Amino acid sequence: MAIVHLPSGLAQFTGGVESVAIDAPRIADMLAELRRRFPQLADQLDDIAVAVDGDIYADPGYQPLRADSDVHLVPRIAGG
Amino acid sequence: MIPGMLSIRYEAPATIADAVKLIQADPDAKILAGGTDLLVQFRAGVRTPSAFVDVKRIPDLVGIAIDRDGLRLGAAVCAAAIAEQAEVRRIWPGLAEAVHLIGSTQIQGRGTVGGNLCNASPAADTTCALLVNGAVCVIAGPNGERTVPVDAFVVGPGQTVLARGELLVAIRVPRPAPRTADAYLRLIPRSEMDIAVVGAAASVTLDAGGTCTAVRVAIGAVAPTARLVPAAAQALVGTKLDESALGAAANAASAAAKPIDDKRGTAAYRRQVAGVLVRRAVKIAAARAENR
Amino acid sequence: MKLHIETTINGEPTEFLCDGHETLLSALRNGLGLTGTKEGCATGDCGACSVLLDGRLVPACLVLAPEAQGRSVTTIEGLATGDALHPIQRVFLEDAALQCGICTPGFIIAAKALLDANPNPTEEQARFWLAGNLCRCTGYDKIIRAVLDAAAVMNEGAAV
Amino acid sequence: MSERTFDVVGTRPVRHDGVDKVTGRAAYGADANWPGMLHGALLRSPHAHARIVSIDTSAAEAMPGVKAVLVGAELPDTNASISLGEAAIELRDMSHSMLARTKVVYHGQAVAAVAATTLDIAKEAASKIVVTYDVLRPVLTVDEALAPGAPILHDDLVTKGAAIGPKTNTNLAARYEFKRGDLDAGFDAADVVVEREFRTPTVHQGYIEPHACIARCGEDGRAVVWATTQGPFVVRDASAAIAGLDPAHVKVVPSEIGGGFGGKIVVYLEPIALALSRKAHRPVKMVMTRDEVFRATGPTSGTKTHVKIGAKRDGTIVAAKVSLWYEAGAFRGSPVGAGAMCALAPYRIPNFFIEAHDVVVNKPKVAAYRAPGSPMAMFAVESVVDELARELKMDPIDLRLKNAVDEGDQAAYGPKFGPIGLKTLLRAAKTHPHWSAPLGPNQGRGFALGFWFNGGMNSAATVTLGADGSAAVVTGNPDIGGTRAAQAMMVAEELGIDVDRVRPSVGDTDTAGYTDVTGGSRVCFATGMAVINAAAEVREELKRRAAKIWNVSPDAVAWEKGRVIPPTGAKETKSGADAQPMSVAQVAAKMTHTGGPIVGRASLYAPMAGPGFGGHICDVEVDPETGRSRIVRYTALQDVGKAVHPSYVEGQMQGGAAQGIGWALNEEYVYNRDGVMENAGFLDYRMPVASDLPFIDTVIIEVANPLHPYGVRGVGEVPIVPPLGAVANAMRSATGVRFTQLPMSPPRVLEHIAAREAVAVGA
Repeated sequence: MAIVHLPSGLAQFTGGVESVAIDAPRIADMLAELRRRFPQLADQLDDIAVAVDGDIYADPGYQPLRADSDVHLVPRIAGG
Repeated sequence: MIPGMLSIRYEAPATIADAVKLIQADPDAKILAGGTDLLVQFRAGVRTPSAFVDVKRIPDLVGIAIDRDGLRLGAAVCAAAIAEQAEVRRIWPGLAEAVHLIGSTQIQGRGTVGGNLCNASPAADTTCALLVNGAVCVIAGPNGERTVPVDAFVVGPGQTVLARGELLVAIRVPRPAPRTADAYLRLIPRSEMDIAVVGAAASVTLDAGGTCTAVRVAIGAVAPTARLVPAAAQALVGTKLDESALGAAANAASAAAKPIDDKRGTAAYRRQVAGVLVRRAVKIAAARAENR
Repeated sequence: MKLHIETTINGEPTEFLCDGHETLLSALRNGLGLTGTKEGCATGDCGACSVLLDGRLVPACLVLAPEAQGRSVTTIEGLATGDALHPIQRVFLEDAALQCGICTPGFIIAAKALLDANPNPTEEQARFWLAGNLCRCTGYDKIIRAVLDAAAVMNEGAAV
Repeated sequence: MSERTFDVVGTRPVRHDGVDKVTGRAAYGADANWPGMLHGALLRSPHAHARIVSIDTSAAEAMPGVKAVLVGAELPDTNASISLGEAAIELRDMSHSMLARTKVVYHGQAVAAVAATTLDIAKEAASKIVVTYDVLRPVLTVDEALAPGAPILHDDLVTKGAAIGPKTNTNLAARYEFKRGDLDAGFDAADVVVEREFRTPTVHQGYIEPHACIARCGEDGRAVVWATTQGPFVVRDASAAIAGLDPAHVKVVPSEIGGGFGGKIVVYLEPIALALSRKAHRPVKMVMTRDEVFRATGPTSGTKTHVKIGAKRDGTIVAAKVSLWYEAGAFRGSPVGAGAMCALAPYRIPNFFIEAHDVVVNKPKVAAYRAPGSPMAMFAVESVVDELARELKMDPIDLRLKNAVDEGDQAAYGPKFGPIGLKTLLRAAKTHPHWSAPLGPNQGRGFALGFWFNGGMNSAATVTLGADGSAAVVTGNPDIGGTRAAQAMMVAEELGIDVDRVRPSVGDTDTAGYTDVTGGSRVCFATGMAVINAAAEVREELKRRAAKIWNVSPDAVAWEKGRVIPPTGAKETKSGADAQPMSVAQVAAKMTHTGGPIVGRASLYAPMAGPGFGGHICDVEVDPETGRSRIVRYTALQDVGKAVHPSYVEGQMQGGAAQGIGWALNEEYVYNRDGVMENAGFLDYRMPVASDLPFIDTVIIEVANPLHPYGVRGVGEVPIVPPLGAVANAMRSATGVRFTQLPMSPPRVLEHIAAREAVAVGA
């Protein structure tokens, strides 16, 4: 299962949970599962970027996750 | 012409008399020399004249002449044209430095000493150098010509003694006495392009033994107008310009400074640096005088 | 009331109509379609509108259009001759002395004025002469190198 | 891939758009004029914070020559947001910032627009519009904005993220946290702790070309927009939404662009020009003055940062606490999140806590500016690391080497690093002659690091072969600094043809595939990959065409340096002689008889490009009597992955360094108490001029990025990050003063030198 790490600031929306193991084939499935498990977190996920095994996706979508993927939710970044 | 549409006349008189007629008839007409201040103020909506009176077609205003008495600068001669004169650089190096510091190369191609004086900015680079050289303004008007020393010409920020119908036609700079030389320094944050935060000029006369027999010191951008600092001069006359004398002159300059806080610098900073620059300018002028 | 101005631009006798308060920059860009001269600030602080007026470097934004009456104006459009770029233009390309290019015409005109007045400028002389031309892309490094290289190229040409 | 040898990549050809730019022929935003064109002008707010009571436009409408007047109430209100690829644009905020509705929240915010037959008439008319304001007190700093009882900019603002305390009736737009390990235990274990608070001013991108556009909207709602922009597709989508048009009916044609640095990603004029054109049924041209650019377009955040770092005697950093407060300007969305992620990126730190605050103030909404958010955070961290080195009596580069991250380390912002050039860079800096060169009197030397992520995202490219074997490549990225040349080089590299026979061009939003903005240092990386893939597709098609000519299987055809090679035994159809290798031109000449035009297309979404690190060495000389400082020597080192056109890579490094030096020494927005900017012009904003700088030496380090076929990383943004710290650290060594507030302008420097001497005398 992919390990999903949340920014510590979002722990208040997950009852203190800072990382969760999620079995999801794609980023979108993983986010959907997060929304399901932590409804309060939903709004915070609208403008977030997702790092999968080191590659940061500013527009997370249907990119595949590996069973052992290391996933980090991070703020979006605007480049100049 | 479309109603409501902005329209400003452009006049290019060929003689001083015609220019005087124009500005006497219409007080809202503005003399256009280099335009580096006037056109910027116009664009910013600070001034909307009824007419631009371009005086650069008047031969008297665009001439540079050096004779036995000294230098005659037409009021509309651009800075670059002055700086190109080797004789000016040799005889009045400080004045040449000040002229050369007016803005960028491009601005040098437009900006004039006359305009610099008439715009009457406290920070005008040339004013300090003209003050220490005892320069005199030649003014033409309805009642003919009159002359006013530079230190009486500027009466306040943006204000001069020019009356309705009068214009500045030339600046006369007397030849320096033997073993006399000038210098001008200014402080700007960058190396170019800025308005002086502090300016300082000095003209120093030495005797054969290196004692200072006469000196003029002026500071700019630290008071409503650039001004001479007699107290600084007194601290230097009769000395060999040793450190204590220079220190006293610097303190006198700082004391004479009545600066304000603004976007370009704090009052405290200006007061302190005025002294520093006066000390340095006097040293440079003295070294030049020593070689004359 | 429009003024009728007769002048010479890039060697060509030229006529145009303008308002009394119109700038030479506006007349060149809008009236005559010579848009190589750029407007970056309209206050004489960026050099993008540099032109030569009777051979003297000036900011076209601080020259009134009617002042051009009977005078001669050189703009960036007037530098290349026939098929040949001016050496300064050529060296700017070879030295990659431009990035976005908006300041480039002003720099090239200002550099021409420099090399006309001083064929062998030092780095310091070049930097101070060009201090009125702002560039935000290059850090000036390749521009200054190009101006010094152009001086060398032009002196060679002159020597031959 | 790092072993790959190149024929074209790494050379320095003359850029394809060069001649147009040195002859003045290239058309920038303000250089176009359309038949029947009107001129637009804006009326801007004289107040930084006020309610709009009423707007009376009758006098303006009555003026001869006025064809249209527009106020905010006429624009639709949308709550949509469009993805910028990188950060979402809140269209409602953008629309209100562009043309105020019921409230003005910064000085210079537009409140009404006019289109007239001449610019003079438009300006005159705008000045005749009467607006009644109910003036409110402005807040201009994060401290003022977060103070109890501070005036609130937006009644409907709700704090996002990890807020502490109330989330409404506040100017705190967002708060983020990152932590790892046990902070207190970390600091307990530290032998040396350094703690400082820093401030940086609001600064502007300072591009020389003001914003400009022409918009034409027909009676049927179909529109064309000509604009100087980093993102034509952003202009299309944002303009259509804000002006209330169907994006399907809007085409955006990008002009040449005169600098942007992030500031031309945001849309300011185009929707207004569109709305005016729709009313007047004529094209409307709008060009900003420099004054408007400073007052009403995106600067970057003024900031307050607090940094505390602890280390062992041997230099091992064991704990760090970083608190960031960034001004967003008048609407939410400062780059504080990125600042938080960059702050500690170069270092391996077991215990840290980072908190980031996004705060609205009565200043123009910030826009992206080159590595948005990173320079301010890293200025603070790199200053503290420099102090740490002094406390530990360690060489500052050695201290950084000891703690530098490497491949496989987990970044402070989360993911693990792939191959990165940080340690290579630090070693190169340590051995660079500059680092050990002697210093003169009143001179000091400083070093600092910079980090940026580098963007990826959406890119598309088309490569079309001509019957003469030349190629045209089209992408949707406006060329802000030589990217067309780089793209042509990539096509030449892939097809083995002369780079002079490749024609690179920037398409409009109808002719180019959807492409994200020219920004985030992504063009050479992401769009470059699309170009390489499209050219590779052409190459494969050439092999298929040759196979037809030789009547062999495509798999049997080989490719070698721009030539198709026949398999042994293949014969010429006509002569029956052994088939000979054919050049691209020879195959292209037969396209009509082998299946028609040869076109390669590629599109992709790339994840972020792989981190970029830079390190700068700076020497300053300070006049102790006036506080004036001068940069006397400067060296910029950077891991760029692979330099496609080294001249333009060096140019990015030098230009970024110069912008950072300006930020460090003189640039700042000077506001009065009423929130009015007092230095809105190049004369007093004081960007570096040619005589302020020395030649800027560059050291290009190439640690290949595995995410790109050539190993390219982003280049453009990293180099603006190190200078703030490098200059401050050099000033520290020259004066003995640790400057914690930018800019280090002469008055501030002299004041601190005097204060330090006073202490010294007292001691």
